[in-house]
Amino acid sequence: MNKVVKNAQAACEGIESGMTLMLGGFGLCGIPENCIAELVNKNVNNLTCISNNAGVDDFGLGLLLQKKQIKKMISSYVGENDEFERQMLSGELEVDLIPQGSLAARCYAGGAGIPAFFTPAGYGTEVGIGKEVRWFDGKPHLLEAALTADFAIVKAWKGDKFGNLVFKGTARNFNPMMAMAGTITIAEVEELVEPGELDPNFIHTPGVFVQRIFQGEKYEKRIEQRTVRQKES
Amino acid sequence: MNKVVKNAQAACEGIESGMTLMLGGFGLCGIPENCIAELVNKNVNNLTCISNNAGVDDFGLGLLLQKKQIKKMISSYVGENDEFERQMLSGELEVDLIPQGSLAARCYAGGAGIPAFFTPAGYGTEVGIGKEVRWFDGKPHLLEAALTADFAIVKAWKGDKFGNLVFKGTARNFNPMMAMAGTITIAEVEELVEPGELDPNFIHTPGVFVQRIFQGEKYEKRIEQRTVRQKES
Amino acid sequence: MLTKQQIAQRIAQELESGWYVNLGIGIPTLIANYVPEGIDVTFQSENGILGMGPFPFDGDEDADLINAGKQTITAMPGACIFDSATSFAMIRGKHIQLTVLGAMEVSDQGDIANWKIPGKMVKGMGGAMDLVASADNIIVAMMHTNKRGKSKLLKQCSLPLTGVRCVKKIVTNLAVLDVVDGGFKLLEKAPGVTVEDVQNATEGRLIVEGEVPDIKI
Amino acid sequence: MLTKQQIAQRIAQELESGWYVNLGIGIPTLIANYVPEGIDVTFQSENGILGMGPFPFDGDEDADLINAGKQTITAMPGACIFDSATSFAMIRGKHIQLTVLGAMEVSDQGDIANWKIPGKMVKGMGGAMDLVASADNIIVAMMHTNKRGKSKLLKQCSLPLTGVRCVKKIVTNLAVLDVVDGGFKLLEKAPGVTVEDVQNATEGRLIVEGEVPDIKI
Repeated sequence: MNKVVKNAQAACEGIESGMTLMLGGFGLCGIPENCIAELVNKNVNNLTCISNNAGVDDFGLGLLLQKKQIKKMISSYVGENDEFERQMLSGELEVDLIPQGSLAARCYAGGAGIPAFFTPAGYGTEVGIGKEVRWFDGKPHLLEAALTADFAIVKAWKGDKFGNLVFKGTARNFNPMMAMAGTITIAEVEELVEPGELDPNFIHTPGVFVQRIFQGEKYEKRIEQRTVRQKES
Repeated sequence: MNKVVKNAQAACEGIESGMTLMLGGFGLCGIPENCIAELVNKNVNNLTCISNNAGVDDFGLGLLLQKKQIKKMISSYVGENDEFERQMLSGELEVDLIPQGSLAARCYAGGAGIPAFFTPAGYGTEVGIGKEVRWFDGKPHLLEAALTADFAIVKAWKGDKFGNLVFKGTARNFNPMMAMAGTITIAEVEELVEPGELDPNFIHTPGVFVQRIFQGEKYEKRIEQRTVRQKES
Repeated sequence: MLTKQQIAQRIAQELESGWYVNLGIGIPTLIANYVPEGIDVTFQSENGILGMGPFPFDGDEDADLINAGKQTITAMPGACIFDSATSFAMIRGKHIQLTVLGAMEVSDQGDIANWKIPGKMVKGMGGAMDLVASADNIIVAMMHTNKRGKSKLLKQCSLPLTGVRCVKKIVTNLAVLDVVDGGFKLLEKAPGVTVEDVQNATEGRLIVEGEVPDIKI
Repeated sequence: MLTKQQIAQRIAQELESGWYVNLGIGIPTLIANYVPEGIDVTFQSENGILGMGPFPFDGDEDADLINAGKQTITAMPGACIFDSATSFAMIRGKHIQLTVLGAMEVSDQGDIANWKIPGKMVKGMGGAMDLVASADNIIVAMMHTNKRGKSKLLKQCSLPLTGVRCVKKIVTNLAVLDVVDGGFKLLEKAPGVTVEDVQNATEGRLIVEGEVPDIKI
């Protein structure tokens, strides 16, 4: 089942204005750089983007924000992006901020056919407004609904032609569960390999969740906070 | 954080009659052979056992059934065990049969702090009796509750002293989610290694879920259905 | 009348390239032997593998590599192993395009019973309830009648249900039928079998429209 | 008065061997530098790592290995990487023994606010809501008053809440306090600080019983 497409342009075919997209990554770590560039290129707008963060002003989803392609963001933390904050506070941008664990679990649920589940996160806060509350084991919980997307766009380290994916380090983050929750899931990888080259015992995302895959190019992999210590001599 | 104990006997310390245990494995594949032998030895009884299957008459959980140590089984499929069927039909053994996917998801939920979730499995069947029904997207779903256990007992291929586990092939099955759901989780492994020997990128069960670990011995790894084809010469 | 192998062979004609397929124990398992030339499907086994291959060569069997029927198997290149929660995430999340399973009874509304005979046989539902509740495309492979000659295609199931209104197609030793509004629609009959034979073996409502062609294998 | 480093140092005294610990951004991050000799704890970062080590040596930094504050980090031997769903399964499932985080306000019932100033600042809650809703042991590390000198230990939070009745202990530049029935119980005060100083800087109900010892570092 060969799912290889030529490049980001081919991978993003069918993405239209007004659609809901999920994009993997935590900050700038593990984001689908090639597809984001293609979305800018393609100039689709009115997008609803589900992504833990919104990039920084000049990289990641910040590139789409600069061009006002995003109508609504569903995220947990957006503190690294001034343009985001400006658009949100001015009301240009709709924002649904949700707890990070609920975001992860809601994407997982969307991919796993679980329409809703109870979680303690957010009870008694703005997040709980309008949501069903139920007590379990003496503790209040909110009913949270699954999230799905027209397209999920993820970035992996290696992938094979069947769509099996392997991530590297903390670039894994939201990618695996978003891969599960897309009606169509696009995976861009640093290295595309033949089926059988990845150990079947150590696949992070089974190919069944991926519909299109391609080897991306020119990964910048920008570091947001370069923190180092000096070698003692 | 060294979690190594000497052997199955030390690992099973504190397991008492009347407790609820989860035991990993699918059929006889990936079952904690050493700990099961120790439970027989220890002669604890009135156990509630959560396990996808109940072993066969003379191996796996069948050994506990023979000695009538089990009061109640929570499983999805028990077709391989005559003694089980006899005890169940005669009423000696309480049995809660639940769909395999719901069993897996309920263990996962128990480990993940999700007290309950909706699933379509079992609606309109005996499984749905007494359970809340809610419609999502035009389809009926049952509310299923999380499962937890006093002790979860899992079997892995390799593990390190911090409790990080790696499984081999389809011996993985229920082990990872049961490891999450035990108040105390015991892991028996074929090979115990030093921290750092397992690639951090390819750990199936993070050590945080495991409280005790030991290297088991004399694994029989019995095959239930040996199906082969002949090499053409 | 079709043999079990022929039932499997007929169902194999339904396969489409690109599909992920879950095969139940019994006749469904045989389908893997009859995948038509040029059709590229991937078999999932709910105990945790995608890309299941044929049985291993004698001596190569591995206790740590089995299918849901507990049989030793092999993994194809590009296969992938996962845990039970992930496996049923695939199933429940509709990532598997076809499920084929056996049944004791099917009703003409598409209900299915295959896991329990009260007081007599209790094997459990295994993954069947998850599969039938989630899959959009469910084919039942079974004999048209039971060992005592009684129809297994009923107005209403007498045994405890596995799922309601879920079966889409049935392939038996006598016929191919779709479950449609109003009953079992007869699509094809086995060579040498008459429409009357099918009618006699079917307790539920049978819908016959026009000529009914023979099953071609 | 304690410096931020000293706040971290004091909280580090609360660590117990065998604990898995999640440290928030800011002062909490500093705690990793002050783990007492002989205390064996493992640090979790909610973006997906257990066994977080110190910052990498200059030149060794890896864009694919960061903490929840987006800082480049290293992994200790025996570390383990996982996805966000698994990370919060650990947190929600109470497998993490201690959470330390910063706050803008804490109420004397243990409510906490740290993610939003309506109309002014909206960074988002990140993982904080999951952490405070699930952890049994939550310590807040913060300055006792804000930049305008106003108390951050209040009768009631004025900002949107992150969680209700969840904070167990607070360590500030002025004091160590437990949240108990009835208010903030003063356990220790910073060297050179009087009980009156703490009282003046605390808008919520302060409980003082007997002699209040100095914080020892």
